[in-house]
Amino acid sequence: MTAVQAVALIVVAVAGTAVVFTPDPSRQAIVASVFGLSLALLFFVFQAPDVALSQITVGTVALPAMILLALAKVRRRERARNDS
Amino acid sequence: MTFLPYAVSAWLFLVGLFGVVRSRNLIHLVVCLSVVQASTYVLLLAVGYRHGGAAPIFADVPLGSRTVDPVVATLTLTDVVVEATVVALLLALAVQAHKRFGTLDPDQLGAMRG
Amino acid sequence: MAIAPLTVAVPLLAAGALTAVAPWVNRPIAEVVALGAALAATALSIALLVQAGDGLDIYWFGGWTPRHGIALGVSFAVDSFGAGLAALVAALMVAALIVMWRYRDTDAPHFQVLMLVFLSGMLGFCLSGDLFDMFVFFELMSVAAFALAGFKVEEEAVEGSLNFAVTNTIGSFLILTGIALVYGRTGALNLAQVGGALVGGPSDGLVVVAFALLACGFLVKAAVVPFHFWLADAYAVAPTPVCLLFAGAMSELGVYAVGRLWFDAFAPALGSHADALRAVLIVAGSLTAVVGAVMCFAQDHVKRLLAFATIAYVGLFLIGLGLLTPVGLAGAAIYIVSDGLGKAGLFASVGIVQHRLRHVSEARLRGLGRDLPFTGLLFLAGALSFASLPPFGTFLGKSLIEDGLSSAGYEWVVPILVLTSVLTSAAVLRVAAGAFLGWGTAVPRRVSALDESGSEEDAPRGRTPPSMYLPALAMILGALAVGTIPGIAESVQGAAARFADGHGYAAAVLNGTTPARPGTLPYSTAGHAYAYAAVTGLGAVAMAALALFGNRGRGSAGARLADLGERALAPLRAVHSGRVGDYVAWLVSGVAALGGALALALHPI
Amino acid sequence: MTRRGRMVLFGFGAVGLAALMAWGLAGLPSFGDFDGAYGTLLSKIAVPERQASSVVAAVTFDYRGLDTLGEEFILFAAAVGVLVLLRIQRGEEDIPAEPQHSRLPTGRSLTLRSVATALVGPVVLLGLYIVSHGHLTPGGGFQGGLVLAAGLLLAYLSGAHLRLGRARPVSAMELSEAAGAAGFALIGLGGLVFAGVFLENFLPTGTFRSLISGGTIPLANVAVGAEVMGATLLILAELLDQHLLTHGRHRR
Repeated sequence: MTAVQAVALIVVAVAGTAVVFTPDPSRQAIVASVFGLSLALLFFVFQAPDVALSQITVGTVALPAMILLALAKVRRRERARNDS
Repeated sequence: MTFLPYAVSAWLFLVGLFGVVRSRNLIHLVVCLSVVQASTYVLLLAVGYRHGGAAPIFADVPLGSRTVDPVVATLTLTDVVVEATVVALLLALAVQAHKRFGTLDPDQLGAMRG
Repeated sequence: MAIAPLTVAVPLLAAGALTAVAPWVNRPIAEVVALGAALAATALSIALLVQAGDGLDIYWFGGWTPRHGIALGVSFAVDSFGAGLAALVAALMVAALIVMWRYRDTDAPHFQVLMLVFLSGMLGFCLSGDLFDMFVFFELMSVAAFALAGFKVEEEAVEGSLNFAVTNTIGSFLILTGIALVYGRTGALNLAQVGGALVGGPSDGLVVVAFALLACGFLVKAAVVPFHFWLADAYAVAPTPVCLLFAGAMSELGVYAVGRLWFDAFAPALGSHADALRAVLIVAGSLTAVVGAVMCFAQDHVKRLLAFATIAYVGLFLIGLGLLTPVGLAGAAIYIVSDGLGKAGLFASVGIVQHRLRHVSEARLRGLGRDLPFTGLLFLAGALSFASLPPFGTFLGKSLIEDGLSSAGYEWVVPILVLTSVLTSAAVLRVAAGAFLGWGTAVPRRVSALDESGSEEDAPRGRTPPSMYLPALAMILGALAVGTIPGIAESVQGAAARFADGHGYAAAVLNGTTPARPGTLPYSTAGHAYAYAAVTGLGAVAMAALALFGNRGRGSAGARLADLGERALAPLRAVHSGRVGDYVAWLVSGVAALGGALALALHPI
Repeated sequence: MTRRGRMVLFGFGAVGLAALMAWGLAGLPSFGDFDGAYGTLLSKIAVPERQASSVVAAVTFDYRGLDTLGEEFILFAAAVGVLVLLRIQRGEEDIPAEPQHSRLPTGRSLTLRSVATALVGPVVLLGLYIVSHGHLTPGGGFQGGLVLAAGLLLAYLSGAHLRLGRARPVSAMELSEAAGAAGFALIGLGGLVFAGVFLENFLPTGTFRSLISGGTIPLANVAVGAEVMGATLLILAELLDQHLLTHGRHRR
């Protein structure tokens, strides 16, 4: 268990807890992106580059994009409902 | 320190479930679910790690050198990408719920009494 | 011997092809292609069943046969139990696709694509012999089921499929955690290899917790109490032909998976604690049966009523499996097949009722079905199958389980079997009498909030298309036929003995030796089984009559009884709140309780 | 059940589950001491038998190919699920869809559009590299497909939003997704036809560390890459489509 691995693990634990304790989904998407990046670094440190590459593209880019787009749709409908 | 990875994965599992139970917003709930999902990846890769092992890719590493376990990487690699689309499906359901119920709070959906 | 992979590959290829030509294909073509693939899968699974016969067919994908005793590739291990369940699943898919023909305007190829992927997910799950591969097919059938459950996108549909999706996803995470533990200890994923490796190592906390987590993950899919809450919501909202598959096959796969997991992977190492495991599984099964049956009788929404009946019968199957003896397993197997067909037939009949009368709430249906005698008969036959009366296969299954229970010293469970059959068949009888004969009081006790009146289709059709009542009839007759096949009890008991033989399985998988063919002992239904059936039949009719005619006047004894029942039931109804937060809380505490019980039973501290 | 009651129930459950998991995890070998026979055997035989330098790719697409076929169809089913759920909703969208011609370019700020346009080329190239070299270096169909999807997303951000005319790109994405998914299944079927066993690697394994090596593994990578790209773009397009259709109207 090298020091880098221990630090990476702690960062992942803290980031995961932060994701859970961020109530507002739009801010939570950003924290989830940070959590995805910390996971990617952890997988890199665990000598699993394939998984790290997957995690970077998914956790840091695709997932937050999907969350923000879902939020945009929900907000748009709320705005539309307030207008009409 | 040798049990830290397993402890972190158990912690993520439980804190993610705590987020799901406590959540007041379906999209927040789905993201907490992805935290639970991440705990399974951490556990799988932690289980397959070997001290001093290189990545199991012999592009530049000489053949026969000590490597980490390739099987766990296989299981996790596909799972990471697949779970992203499952989360997308859950988000689509959440957006549908908002369209039909006008709210994202799971406690107010409750048409399923009794 | 390329039948096994084709069984799973054909529906997948058909699904891919349909999506590729999606913009240019209209609904009839999509339906024909889907039905063709489903028929092919049925034929292939039946061929597998015949070929597996009394042995175990192993198919190593990619040609990677074991080397130095280590399983390299992923394998299908097809025995008659797995192939039989696969054949049931495929047959129900054919019936569902036929019922779907005139059911409503679905989003043409995409619905059929999801159904085909759902089919191959379930088929792969039945045939797989690899732990992670079972997880992959578990996830495949779950994702397709989430989309299918939310397909109708009505008010409740979304919430039902959301509860279904969140709880089952957490179930799959439990399974993945269990797999990680098993791989950490044994470094193997093939079931037979895991079994062998576990025998070598200490049977310590890791082994029993891994089994507990995996079993709880599969029991979430089987909807055993307290993991069962999602099932009633999902079945109440899914399109009825999809419910036909959910009720007929999907829940039973969870119970089958626990059996395969125990006998092939964990029994070789933990077999000495089988008695303690038997107690835990039978108690969990009995609890599920009682809760399911009571809630079933208390429902007004017919699809939720059948959903709770499904939960009740999963409890009975778990009791049969929990006996861990060939008699119990054979009883569970015959019960699964005949009850699966019976329930699927009932759901198809509910589809006819929805198609013609637009309602699914019992109170609103009262008296509407007078000109639907045939559907009324189907309901009656379904109720008889629930009551497990002699001509039906369910009678044979139940009597086998009753024998197993008495020989294992669990006589106290037999009344629970009888109570479950009484309550579920009484509920269906009550609905049938109310809807088709107009009996019963006009005062609706509880009109379900989510009656789907008008949501299925606008104008009620004049005539029931044959594509709806023929499959329903076929399935009910199937449930009848299973009971009347000569010598079925003996052959299924032989198959059950092989299913329970972990060592024979490991030998067949790793070194290719064919397992010994155990002798089949002749089976004759004991006298008391007929007595129990008579009690069940009479009890069901009495309960239905009480519910229909009991509360004539306000002050009459029946009304007071109904109020008393309603008050006693209020807490149980409140627990089924429909809120996903509650369900996940129940799931977590269920894993702690049931998982803890399983672990402690297998490794007493 | 009140929220407080639910949290109490969850509290007890979580404590029990934590204890159960701790008891189980304690039995694992300590971190780093894993020596599973399956993994070591695969590391030894994967390279000589398949000439693919990435053992992970060989295990993913050849030794445990059925798992990957299953995972791939999970992705396929989820994308079709999202399509079905969101498209049906759009069919009866209560907000009137915006007429075609007055669609405003999506990326409005100049810097965003110029940076995005500059990045589209390299990102797509990187995606193609990752897909095609999956069996040699870390990467493969899953990761490369996502990078390609990110590249095309950048094209959208750069203002040239996905032309939603009659030949809707969504159906093009659906085609690439289906072709990828069915493609991998066909490769499996090819194994059955040419070499007698489903998912058998029937192509010559080529020379070590060269692009043409590993038999069907690169083909499977390309198929999975097409499918992942199609599925991800399908999901993003469905989410974007919803947003896109009415976004412009509110600005006026």
